[in-house]
Amino acid sequence: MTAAEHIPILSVTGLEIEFAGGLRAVRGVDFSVRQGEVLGLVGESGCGKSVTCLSLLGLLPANGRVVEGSAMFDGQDLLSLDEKRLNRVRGRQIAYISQNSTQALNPILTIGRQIAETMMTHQGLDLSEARRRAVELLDRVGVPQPSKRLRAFPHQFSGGMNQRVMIAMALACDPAIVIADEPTTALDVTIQAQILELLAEIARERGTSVVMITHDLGIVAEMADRVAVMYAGRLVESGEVTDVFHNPRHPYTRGLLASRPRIDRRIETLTTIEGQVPSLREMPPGCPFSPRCEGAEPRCANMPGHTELDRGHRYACWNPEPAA
Amino acid sequence: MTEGNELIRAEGVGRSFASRRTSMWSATEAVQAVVDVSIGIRRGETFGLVGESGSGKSTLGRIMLGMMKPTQGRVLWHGTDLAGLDPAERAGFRRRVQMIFQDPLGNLDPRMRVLAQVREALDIHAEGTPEERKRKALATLASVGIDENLAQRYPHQLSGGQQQRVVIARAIILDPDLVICDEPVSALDVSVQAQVLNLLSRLQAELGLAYLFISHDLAVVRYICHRIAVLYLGRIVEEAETEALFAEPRHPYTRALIRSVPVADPAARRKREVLQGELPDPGSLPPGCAFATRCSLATDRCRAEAPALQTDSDGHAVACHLVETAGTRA
Amino acid sequence: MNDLTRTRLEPGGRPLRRRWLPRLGGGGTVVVLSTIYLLAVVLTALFAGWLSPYPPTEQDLLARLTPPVFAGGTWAHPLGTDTLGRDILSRLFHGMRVSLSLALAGTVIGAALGTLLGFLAAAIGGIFEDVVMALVDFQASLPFLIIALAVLAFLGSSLTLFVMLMGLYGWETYARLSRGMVLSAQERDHIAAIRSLGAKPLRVYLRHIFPNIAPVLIVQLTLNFPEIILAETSLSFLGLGLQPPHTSLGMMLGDGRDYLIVAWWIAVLPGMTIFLTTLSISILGDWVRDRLDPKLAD
Amino acid sequence: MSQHNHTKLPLDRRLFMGGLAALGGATLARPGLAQSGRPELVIGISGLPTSMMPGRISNTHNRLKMVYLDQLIARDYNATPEGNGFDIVPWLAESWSQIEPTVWEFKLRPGVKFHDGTEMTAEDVAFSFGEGRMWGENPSEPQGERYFNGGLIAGIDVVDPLTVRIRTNAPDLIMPLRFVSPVGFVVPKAYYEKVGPDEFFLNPVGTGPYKMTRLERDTLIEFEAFDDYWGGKPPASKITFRVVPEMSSRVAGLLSGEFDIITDVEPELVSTVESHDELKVRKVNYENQVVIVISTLHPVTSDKRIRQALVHALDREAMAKALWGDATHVPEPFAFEFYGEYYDPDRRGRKYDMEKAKELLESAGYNGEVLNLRIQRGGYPKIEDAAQIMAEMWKKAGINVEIEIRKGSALAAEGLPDGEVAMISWSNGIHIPDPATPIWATWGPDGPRAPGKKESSWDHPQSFIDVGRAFEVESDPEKRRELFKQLVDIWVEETPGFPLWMRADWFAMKKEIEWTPYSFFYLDFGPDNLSFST
Amino acid sequence: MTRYLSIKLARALLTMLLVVSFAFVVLRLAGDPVRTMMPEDVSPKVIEHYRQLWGLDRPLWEQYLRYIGSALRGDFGVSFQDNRGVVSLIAERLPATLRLGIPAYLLAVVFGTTMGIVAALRRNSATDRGMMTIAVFGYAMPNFFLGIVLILIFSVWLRILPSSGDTRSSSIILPMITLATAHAAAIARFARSAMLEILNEPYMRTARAKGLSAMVRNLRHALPNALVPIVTIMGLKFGHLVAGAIVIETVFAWPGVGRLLIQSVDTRDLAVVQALVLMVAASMITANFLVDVFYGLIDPRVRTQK
Repeated sequence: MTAAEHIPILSVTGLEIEFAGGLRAVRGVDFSVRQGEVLGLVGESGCGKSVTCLSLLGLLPANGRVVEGSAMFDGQDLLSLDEKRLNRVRGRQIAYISQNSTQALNPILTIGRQIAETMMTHQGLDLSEARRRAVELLDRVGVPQPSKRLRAFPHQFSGGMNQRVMIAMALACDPAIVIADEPTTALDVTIQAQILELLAEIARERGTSVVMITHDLGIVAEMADRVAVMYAGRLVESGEVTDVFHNPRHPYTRGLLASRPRIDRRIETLTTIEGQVPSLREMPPGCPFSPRCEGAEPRCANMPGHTELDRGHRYACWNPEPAA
Repeated sequence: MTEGNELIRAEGVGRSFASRRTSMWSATEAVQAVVDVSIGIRRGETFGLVGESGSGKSTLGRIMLGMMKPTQGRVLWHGTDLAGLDPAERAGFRRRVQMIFQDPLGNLDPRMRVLAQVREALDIHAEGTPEERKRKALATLASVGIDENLAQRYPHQLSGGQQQRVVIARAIILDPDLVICDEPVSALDVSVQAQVLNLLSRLQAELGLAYLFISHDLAVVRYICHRIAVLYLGRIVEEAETEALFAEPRHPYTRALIRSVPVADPAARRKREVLQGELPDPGSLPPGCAFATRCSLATDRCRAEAPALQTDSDGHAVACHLVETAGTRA
Repeated sequence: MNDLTRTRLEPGGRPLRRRWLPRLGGGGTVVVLSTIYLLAVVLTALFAGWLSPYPPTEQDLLARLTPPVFAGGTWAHPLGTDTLGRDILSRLFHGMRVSLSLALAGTVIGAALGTLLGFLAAAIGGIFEDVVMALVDFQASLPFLIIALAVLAFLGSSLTLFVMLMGLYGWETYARLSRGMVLSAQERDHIAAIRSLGAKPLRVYLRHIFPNIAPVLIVQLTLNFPEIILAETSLSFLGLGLQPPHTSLGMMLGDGRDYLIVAWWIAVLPGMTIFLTTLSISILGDWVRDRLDPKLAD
Repeated sequence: MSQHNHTKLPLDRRLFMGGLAALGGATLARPGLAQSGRPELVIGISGLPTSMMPGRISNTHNRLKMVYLDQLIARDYNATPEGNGFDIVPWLAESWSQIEPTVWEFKLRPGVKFHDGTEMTAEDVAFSFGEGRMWGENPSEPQGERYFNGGLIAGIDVVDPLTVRIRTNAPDLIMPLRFVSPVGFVVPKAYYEKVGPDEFFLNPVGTGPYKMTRLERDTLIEFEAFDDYWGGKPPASKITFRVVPEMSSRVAGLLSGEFDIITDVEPELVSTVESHDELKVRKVNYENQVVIVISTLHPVTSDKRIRQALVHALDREAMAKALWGDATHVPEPFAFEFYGEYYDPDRRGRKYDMEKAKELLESAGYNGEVLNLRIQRGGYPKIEDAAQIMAEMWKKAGINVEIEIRKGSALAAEGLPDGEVAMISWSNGIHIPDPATPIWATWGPDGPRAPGKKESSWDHPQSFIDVGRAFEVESDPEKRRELFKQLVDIWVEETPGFPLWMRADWFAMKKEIEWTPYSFFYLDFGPDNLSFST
Repeated sequence: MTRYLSIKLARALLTMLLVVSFAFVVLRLAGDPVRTMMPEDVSPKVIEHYRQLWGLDRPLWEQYLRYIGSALRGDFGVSFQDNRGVVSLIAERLPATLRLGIPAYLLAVVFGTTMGIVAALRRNSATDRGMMTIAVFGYAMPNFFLGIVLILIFSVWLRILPSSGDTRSSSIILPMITLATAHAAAIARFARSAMLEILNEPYMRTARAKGLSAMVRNLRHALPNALVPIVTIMGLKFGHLVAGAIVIETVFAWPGVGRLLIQSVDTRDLAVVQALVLMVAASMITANFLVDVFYGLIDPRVRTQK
């Protein structure tokens, strides 16, 4: 990796998100995205990974709000932008791909229209020019007969095809960052492979950074350059993918890796993390993982700070796993 | 294959669907969801049924459960055709075969306490006194890790893993021989998946259960199943003992499937062999091999003539014109 | 939407929501006021006989068209009298009783009939289902008032017929709703699970499907009930409802119409009562709906 | 009655006054009433007929008849300020005489024109009262039989264009009065036959002061002045009757100036209208009694003691007083002052007597059986109130009466002949100033309550028929009076009904309108009865 | 789309047939209309004459077939009241109903949808609460009572507006407001919830994420989707035009078909009632059909169906 790639283009610090009723969904999250890299944001459901990304684009649901923190991008704090200025970032500099593409596309507008309108909004293209570009994009994302499909509607496409359309839409204005929120969760494995491949290829080709939100460690391992692991609203470990996967220091990361059966080898007995993820209402003081952690100690009742190792490998644990 | 100790056997089972008539005006279109499938499950074994959406694996599960009648072929329970069971035998079959579905919450009645739901199986079969039923239900729940406190809750007050444990408790309370598990862990978080998989293994060991394990997740299937059949568009394309299948996948589809799954190890990063194209419309399949439209190796023969499932001496069966190796029985 | 933004899903994909604030302006106060008013109406209707200062048909021909106390009348008739010198307050009490009972009977009959047909249509299917749905289409294509007019005027008005007619109001909505929901409930996993345990259909429908679709039916009830009150009062107003000496609010309003100029209270007081009653039920209904029907929640 | 035959004076007076009124109307027209020239009148009315049937006896039909039609012989209503004069005067007939005991001859007024421009002749008169229209196999206006029927009339002969003779089967004392009845109007033969009855009813042609120009069913009927009217120029250029069923709406419309005249104002509203300086109210007492018919066919009321008890249990005076104040009274049975020499001031009907009522009930063995009282909604003013008052009064006597309200008079009478109905509301118009009506014409065997009729309610005792037949052909007034007395005695004894009150009505109008409502329902806007003051 | 429409059309026709049968049977059960309309002292032979004249002496099935046959030819018989053709009678009254109903309908649609959509876009704001409060009031207000209150205030007390009939241009104001109120309230409530539902759809978040302005999002993305349910209720309300007019026309003595219906019912004028019932049903069924066509136009999921 070149030096240029190490310059973060987005850095999020001290992000705190609260939902109605004073529920803190995200607490003290810091991470950065570097140019051209794929950052994997992993965690189980409810860990706050989607909310974190939505907050960057001002897309939190009505009952949620950012209480603290900043997200510096292109010299401005995304979290303090008003709707109008945010609209200049959305879709143009930071694009968003959601899961379940079929529902995320407007059922009564043609595919072509939906791709073209981003370019018309941000790049001032007229309809015919935007259409022409849309054909190119559809062709690029592997939609067969793109000029014909321009006039199709989302319900006429399969989930995989719609996800390709979403990708085309996201890439329309050549954004610096694409946030992909579980882009393949609803898809079959063979299609998932196609989509991931496509995304990686295009990002590489254009130097786009990708924030890949997923619960699937396999996807992270295969796609991401760096990974951030979240648990119950906190970032517990982050770093280069090889560091985190081969040398996990946080017991949660380790447990997560061990509890997943592998396709490439036979496993006799899976290691499990006992217990349940605590609900936001019953969050323990200090480290949220402590109730399930075998190495928990009294001091875990205070939230540990982040310990930083080589190559930006960080973890938040009083009693880390030994280095491999 | 020794059919003597098989609990249940599907013989040439097929099922075509007419999309449900919404009124007398709407059309009926037949779609072949399952085509000529034969599988047998032995006592105490876990039989995996793998495939992507549209592969007919859930339909096959429901047919085996006796909840859906096959349009072709038959299902044999201890050698007796399900269709021919008298009411008493049928009730017996109902008790001996249970099912676990994918979405644990959807699997439970949202307006009933979980204890009542687990007990209901006993209520239906009018087993023992109400007090005994309650005691047995609590005991069963305890055996899957749900304490009495949780047992008094409503499903939505439990976590996903706990819900699935309740579902499992309900499935095993009647001491079944076979449990059909339709994607039992795919809705669960990774850390919880492992708990449930281990629970299923433990129960199998303790109770001598057989599982028909339906899943799209090859890693999970590899972990838990003894024998696996791979389905594509309602047809078995390959069937083998688990390790044989993963060691030497013979059908191009099986191979692609296995290689599509990302591995959680950056060191194992490999060039993925991406399967091109999407599922063809099952309503208008070409005459030949169903997989031919996406198979990079397909020949003219593949497109013209459907391959038969051929089993070799190790019990490794595959339906592909390109895999006609020596020692394969005709 | 994998985290907090996802609301818990009921089977069938409906988010369960708990809302504690009603939508209407003024928040909880309005709901509380509506509840108090409705309670008062129900109690009044129940104990109309005790609460009324006079029998509702008792005439005082020397005290015709007495204004209410606040318009210059006396406490002998707090809300004044009508053209026959009957006490309006007593008649309001009895009118409420009649109107509410009719609406209640109509709602219950309509809901029971519609739900039953909907269940049977979904459960039996085939020709039966087609017939039920054709009837539903038919009912939906003729406004209730038209059917009621035709039937009442041509077959004459009797209490039984009138109640049965009220029962026809809105049955098709229940039938359509329950059929649709039963069909989708039948597809649900937990129903399949119960079946696979060997449960008989009756148990499945009554113990599992019905309780689960009941909230939607209750929401429909809250919509239906005020509409039936309006339908009943409209018919009575048009003179097609009950016959004297029965009293219903719509009849009182219709009778008072001719004396608007000299005795507005005869028409306005029952009118206000109908209005406040339907308003309170609507407000309360909205509130119930917010809690039960996620489709209308924010 | 024949003493009126040669009274020509009233006619001349009327013509003279009509001319004056027409002149007055032309010159005194006020801008408040009309745009220019003769004023237009807009009248808010409680109901209108669906079609104009000159031979239909109903209050809504009767109201309009004088607007577009003329009778052969008229009653001089506006000879008195109350509008209840009862002398009969020549109208389309200039004179008449009984030239033989069974032949009446009528001399017609020359130069009378129908609205279609044709001149009225004896042919038209013969047609108007002849077979096919008034009686016969399928008469086009079947109610004509009440006054002109085949049993009575032997033939109608046209002697010359202005002379017509009517031959009767027996001497008929009251022939001229028959033309004063609501079926005594003349229609044009040629036009009537050409278009047929149905079309005629929708587009009627008469000789009256106004011709009908527009009929929108249940909405409005418009008339325009017929300037060739034989009696002079009609004082209004146009008259529009608009249906406003609600009393409060009619009053509101009058107050806001939409209407010039409104009908059917009830007493409660009179003072409200009168409090406005620009408005006035005219009260009129109709020769019409509202009655309750008690069916002798109903299983319970077939017992005459029960019928009698029903009347004794009611304090009708108190009820009439409560509902109408002093505006009207409860009539004694068939004792009407305008019967003239036949008026019996000492006649008394059954009175409020609770004891007697209870005795009668007991002797009849009445045991709380439900008696139904059918009321026609909006049929007669305050009839619904009255029904409820009566029900309460009956309740006090232990009689269980249930009110059934029906819309439309026919529906109210449904099932009456089959004994399904105990009582219904009705009214008896006293169409001609002679005791023949209503007791014989209306209650007799040709009337609607008689056996065999579709609204039959009374199986007459033979004595009633016998006396009635004698009364019908009796020409000696003294004997006739005696027979009439006997008829009434039988009626009172049998009690097939009882009167509630004489109808009273109030018209409210703009002050400048000089117009007199008549003591029967006809609304006369002709030259003699309408003018405008400043 | 063709298939979709032909199914809808077939259902509409079947429903219409049911309505025709209902109108015929129920109304025919009611007894002999000739007795009802004849004067009180008519003799039985006259009644028999008219029964034959109107074919009422024939067997029921024959009357039914004749009825359908002549209805197909556009002949709905004559009114027993005055022997006028029913079609011309209705044609005379329909304009008044439409003159009242269409402006009231448009008023209701414009106000209702605007209020509902604005309330949804400003959800939980004071505007939202205010509008929904108005809507609940309008919805709960019995229209006959509202009409009477308006008459009391504007005609009786203030004397600025006519209370009844169709006599001058201002006559329409009170009945129109009365008729429009309830419909507007219902449409507003419905439109709000329809719009809210759309605003919660995932594709609306996609639209925001694309950086589209609120205007574009609401107008191009949300509104057309919300129109689908809104048009349903608009169709329903259109079909209710005549039914809703019954009460209003009675209260305001408006000379339309609603009043004609009431009067014909009062006098058991069979042919008129039958024809009006059919007309109302036909208008409802047509409105529903048009709504289905509109779905086809606006919703590609329907349009592209085979």
